[in-house]
Amino acid sequence: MAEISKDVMMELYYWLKLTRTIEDRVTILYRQGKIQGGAWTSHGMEAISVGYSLALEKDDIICPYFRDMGAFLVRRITPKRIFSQYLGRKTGVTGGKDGNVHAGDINLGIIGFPSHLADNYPVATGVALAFKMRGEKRVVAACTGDGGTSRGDFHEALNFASVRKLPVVFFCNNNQYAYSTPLRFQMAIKDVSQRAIAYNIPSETVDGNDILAVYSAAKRTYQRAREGEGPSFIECKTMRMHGHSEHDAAKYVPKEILEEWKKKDPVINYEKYLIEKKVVTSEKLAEIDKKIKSEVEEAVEFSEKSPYPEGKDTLEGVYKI
Amino acid sequence: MAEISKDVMMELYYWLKLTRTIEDRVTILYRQGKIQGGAWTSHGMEAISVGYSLALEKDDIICPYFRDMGAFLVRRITPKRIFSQYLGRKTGVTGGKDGNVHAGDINLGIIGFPSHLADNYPVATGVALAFKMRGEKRVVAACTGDGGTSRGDFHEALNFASVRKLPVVFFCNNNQYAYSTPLRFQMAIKDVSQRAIAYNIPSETVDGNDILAVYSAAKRTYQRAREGEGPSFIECKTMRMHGHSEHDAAKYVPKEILEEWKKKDPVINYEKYLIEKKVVTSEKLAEIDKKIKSEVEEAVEFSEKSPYPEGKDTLEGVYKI
Amino acid sequence: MKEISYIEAISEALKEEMERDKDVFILGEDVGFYGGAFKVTEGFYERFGEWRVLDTPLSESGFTGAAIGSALMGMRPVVEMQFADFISCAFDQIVNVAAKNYYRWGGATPIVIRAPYGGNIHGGPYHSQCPEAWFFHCPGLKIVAPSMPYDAKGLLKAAIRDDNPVICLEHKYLYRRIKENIPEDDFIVPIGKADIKREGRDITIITYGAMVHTALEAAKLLEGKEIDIEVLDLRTLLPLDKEAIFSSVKKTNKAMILHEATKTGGIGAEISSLISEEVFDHLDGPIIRIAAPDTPVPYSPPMEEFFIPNASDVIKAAERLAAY
Amino acid sequence: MKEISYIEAISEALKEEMERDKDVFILGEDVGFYGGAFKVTEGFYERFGEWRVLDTPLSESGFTGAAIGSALMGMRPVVEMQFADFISCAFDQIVNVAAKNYYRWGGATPIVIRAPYGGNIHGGPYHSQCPEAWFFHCPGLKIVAPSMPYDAKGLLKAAIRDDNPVICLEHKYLYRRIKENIPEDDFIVPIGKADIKREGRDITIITYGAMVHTALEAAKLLEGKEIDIEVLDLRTLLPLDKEAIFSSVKKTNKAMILHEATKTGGIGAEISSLISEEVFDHLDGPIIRIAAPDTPVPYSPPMEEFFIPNASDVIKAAERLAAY
Ligand SMILES: Cc1ncc(C[n+]2csc(CCOP(=O)(O)OP(=O)(O)O)c2C)c(N)n1
Ligand SMILES: Cc1ncc(C[n+]2csc(CCOP(=O)(O)OP(=O)(O)O)c2C)c(N)n1
Ligand SMILES: [Mg+2]
Ligand SMILES: [Mg+2]
Repeated sequence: MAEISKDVMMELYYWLKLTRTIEDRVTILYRQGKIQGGAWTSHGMEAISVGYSLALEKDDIICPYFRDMGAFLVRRITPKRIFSQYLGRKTGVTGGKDGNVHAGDINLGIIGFPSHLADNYPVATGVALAFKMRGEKRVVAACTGDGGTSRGDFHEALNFASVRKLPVVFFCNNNQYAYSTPLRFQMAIKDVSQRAIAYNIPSETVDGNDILAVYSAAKRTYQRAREGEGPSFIECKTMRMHGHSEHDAAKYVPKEILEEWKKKDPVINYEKYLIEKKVVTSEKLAEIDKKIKSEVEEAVEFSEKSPYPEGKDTLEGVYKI
Repeated sequence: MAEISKDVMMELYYWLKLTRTIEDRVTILYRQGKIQGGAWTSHGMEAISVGYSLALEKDDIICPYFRDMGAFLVRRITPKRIFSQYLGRKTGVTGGKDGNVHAGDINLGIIGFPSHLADNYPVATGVALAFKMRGEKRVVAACTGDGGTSRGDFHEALNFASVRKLPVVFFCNNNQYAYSTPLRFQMAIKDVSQRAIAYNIPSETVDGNDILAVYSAAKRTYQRAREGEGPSFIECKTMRMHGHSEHDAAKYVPKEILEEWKKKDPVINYEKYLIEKKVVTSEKLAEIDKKIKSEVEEAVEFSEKSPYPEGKDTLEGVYKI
Repeated sequence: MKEISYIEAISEALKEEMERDKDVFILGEDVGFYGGAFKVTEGFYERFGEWRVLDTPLSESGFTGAAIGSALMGMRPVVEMQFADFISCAFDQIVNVAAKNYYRWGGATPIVIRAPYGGNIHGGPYHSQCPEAWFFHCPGLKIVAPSMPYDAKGLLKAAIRDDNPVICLEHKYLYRRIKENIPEDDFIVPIGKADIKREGRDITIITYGAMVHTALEAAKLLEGKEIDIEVLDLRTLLPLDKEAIFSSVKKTNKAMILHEATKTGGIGAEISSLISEEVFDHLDGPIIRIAAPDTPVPYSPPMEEFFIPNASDVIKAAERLAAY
Repeated sequence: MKEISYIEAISEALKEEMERDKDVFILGEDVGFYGGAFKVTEGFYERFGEWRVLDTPLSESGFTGAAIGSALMGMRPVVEMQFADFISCAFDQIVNVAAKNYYRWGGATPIVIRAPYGGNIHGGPYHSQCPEAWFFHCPGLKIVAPSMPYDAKGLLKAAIRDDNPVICLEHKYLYRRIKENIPEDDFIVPIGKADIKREGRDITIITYGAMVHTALEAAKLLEGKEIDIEVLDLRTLLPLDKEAIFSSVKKTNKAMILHEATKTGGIGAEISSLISEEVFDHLDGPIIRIAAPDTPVPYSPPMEEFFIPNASDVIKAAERLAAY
């Protein structure tokens, strides 16, 4: 990992911490009853989406899934737009049409996530197909959960990507549960990465809580894709530290597992790493954290003051005219 | 293959030859314009469906696909019902409601094939699930083409079967083309059996033109399934010797390939084998063939004389009352 | 009699049927140990074990297909879609396999698909849809959509005992909001029979699901304006109870149809057409449909409120129709 | 002007659009070297190469999703379903991804899905279906269904240039049976505009696809009985050309709707409802629908003949309606 510069390390830290801070605030807003419907977070898994998205170039594309807050931030969806989205405001990413991170912004290279898990995998192959047809050296990163890999669209996407050697890297956030369903009821293999063998797609399993590992694997496989060598599959092993959504107490997860994984917290451990490796001082980190905190509070305030859309806005934008 | 008795060998021969004879007759009927719509055959691939179905026990179940004429015959759908089916008669397997081998008969353990390729794979897992839940020692065999293995339902079925260790054996008739599409545009792997690794399902590739190989592999894997060891996947390599359907000249298949595979004809080679191994004399075979021929002609005659359903029969049987 | 919520009615129906018939089982995402996203099968795992309350991989097409296969073997599977929105992933297995098995080759396919549907819960475009019309145009299927605990229990039981594929649309807005006194004994509500939830002379409102409550609310308010509304709750959408529709319209001579699904191509269209085909001579005014606008279901509360038909929409339309 | 068949019109539209705009490309099963199951893209592979006429693995959901992704990147994909029946496998990608992208987050998704549909070719339950109503109840989609070569060519071109997902239903019974003289120059037929294929005073028949020809045949025969039929060809099913429907009905005061799809929940229901909602006062008789019975499409010729509406069905209904 010698090749990751200190600047990049610090940038990774910033987005990682911003993601954690924003989502912790989402949790609070949810508990305060300010978020209508449900709220989902990536608590404990933030390294994955931050890592895979920061490794991209500016004009690459992402097809995220609903635990990829980090990717939204890295690609410059502002905290204001994020909180406004959760609060159903006109100033949110989708202007109130959808909630949470069910959103996209084509100008920032983000394709909107459809709830239906793995639906974004075939979409990602099409993005890559466009790049390949036009001879562009761009790549696309797509992500889904361990659960999503059981869906047919996962299969159809990986197969097509491999047949046509498309510049796409598929990520899987393997947080060991699909809602309440443990891996043993989802698949009969030990590593999700084993699924890729069926398509002759090179795959690897990385520690999803190690942001440098995720970042490196992403960099490496994007490079492969850019050079015309086709798709890759990266399983990021991690653990979902909150319930499936913020209302879920997740009693089905054995306590010991959570305790064990708590020690592997991707944010805390990365902070320690940076200090140990003398990339940064703890004072400097505290400063960054403070800035993040105030940025987040400002965004919450902005969003709470933002107007709701009007009822009749419902009728706008069904068709592009 | 010492364990296959002469009786079984002769039975395999009978069904193999009956399949070939019936389908050759279907081809003629089609050319005579007597079959409305399309006609699909398994010419050159007959060993697969005859092999996998004769290896079953009587109360096992099959979920065939549309090139599995042999399976229909082995499970005792009579030639009369078959031809009547092709000719749209009331006496056909579906009474005129569907054509070709788009048919089933639950009393004979045959689940009707839906055109949508691989749709019968999840259905097969459900059959196996019922067996497992009820503690029955039955198994189910399902078949699809190489093309069908690219569909999502293939993936969802194999995954579920493996997670729940269901007594199902999946067969794939790999005849190297899906309609006009060669394997290289369908998948990036050399053997379809490689797909099964993604599910931790034991798989093997057998010579689909060698009926004894198919039969043995089927027997072995049914045994595994019956003993509670879960699903298997068997790829049967073969070649589609006719067009996709009888109207298709298949110009997209290089002649040399067809010539090479002609030498591997599963019927002719099996005849030779039986004679060489002294399982039977050529006189005896000629006798059998003659019997088959007259049985087939009788069935054709019966079917051509059979009445069509009436128009208003259309309205019957939408719901079970 | 005992008071019970809509969701309890559904749980009870399932539990009683599973106790009555060992071939009945449940499969879907998180239905097992967790008891389902809405907790319909809470406690079932402990009671019936992991093979009768089966957590599946995330694969709607696969587990619907599996349900079909088991049904062909004589089992009575009940599939839970976590949200009705995800039924789209199993569309092919439902319309092409389940719905056509019996017609094509006599393969009886007694599966039940439970699907929590509808909006008003701030679920946004992917957790609020009303998918009924997609399946309504598919011969071979049956569809029920109860509005009350009694109907929910009785229809689900009838669905499980039916020899055909039945989609049970459970309006999730009603789950914990609607209660009713229902009998303690075993009962079913026959599939295909509508129910008059309020008698009236002036206008018939034909509706189902959560909108039954909206219609009743409007009817109450319209009392003050001396418009006497009859509320016909379809309960079953496929097959429609044409007789009940026609006889109510013959009585009131005016018909309104109300549904939460979007208007174009909704089930209201079929009902309107049937009325104009069969009882045209009895009509004293146009047949009016009230439905959601033709958009996805928006998330933000003011938009969702705008989207879902409400009592005041019904009142306005009723006043217009009464003037005929 | 030159005479051209319905299928040639479609091929020409594709070829011309691919030549006009390098972002237009085709994907689907066997569309490449083979030229497609119906030979619509014959010769395209040689002309445009394997990356613009792309043979896909057998995976309707996957390649429809791929089309969506490429469209989001500015491409103009045209997906070929080998038969419309198989569109059910891509249902989720179409109704939940393609149809909702733009509304939800502004992702314009200009994909075209070509689907050879309809019966009368002895295809049986899985090669004859009319899937239009499934997609008709899905805001965000457009659907066209031409009856003539001119319309087929012009609508497909308009669909390719449209910024929204458009399903092009090509009636495969018409492919080689219907010819017409069409202009040599580039033209489009605007999406959303119906067309009067025959003017008449007494009854309006609203129809589309192959049934336009059935209506015209019946209209001819009804001349002898002095019933003067107007045939309105919808051409576009979503969005419906309401104005054209209403203005024709206002003129004839009698409406019949004819489609090959099964009756319950078919598009005819929506048209009937719209008429009774909007021009009720102009009606001199019930709105009559003629459609296939509510069954899968049977294979055997006498059954298929019974199933598909024909001119004599139309004549009988017209006589009944004329008597009002
Ligand atoms: C096709 C589909 N079915 C069901 C759901 C409902 N659902 C939402 S999240 C979830 C579990 C997802 O598990 P996984 O893919 O592992 O992602 P994770 O939540 O663990 O990050 C389910 C079942 C869905 N979104 N899509
Ligand atoms: C889901 C689906 N899409 C398309 C078709 C049309 N179709 C019928 S057979 C066929 C090719 C099948 O190839 P394969 O699975 O290899 O079987 P084979 O015909 O070679 O035996 C296609 C595309 C279909 N039946 N089902
Ligand atoms: Mg997970
Ligand atoms: Mg093949």
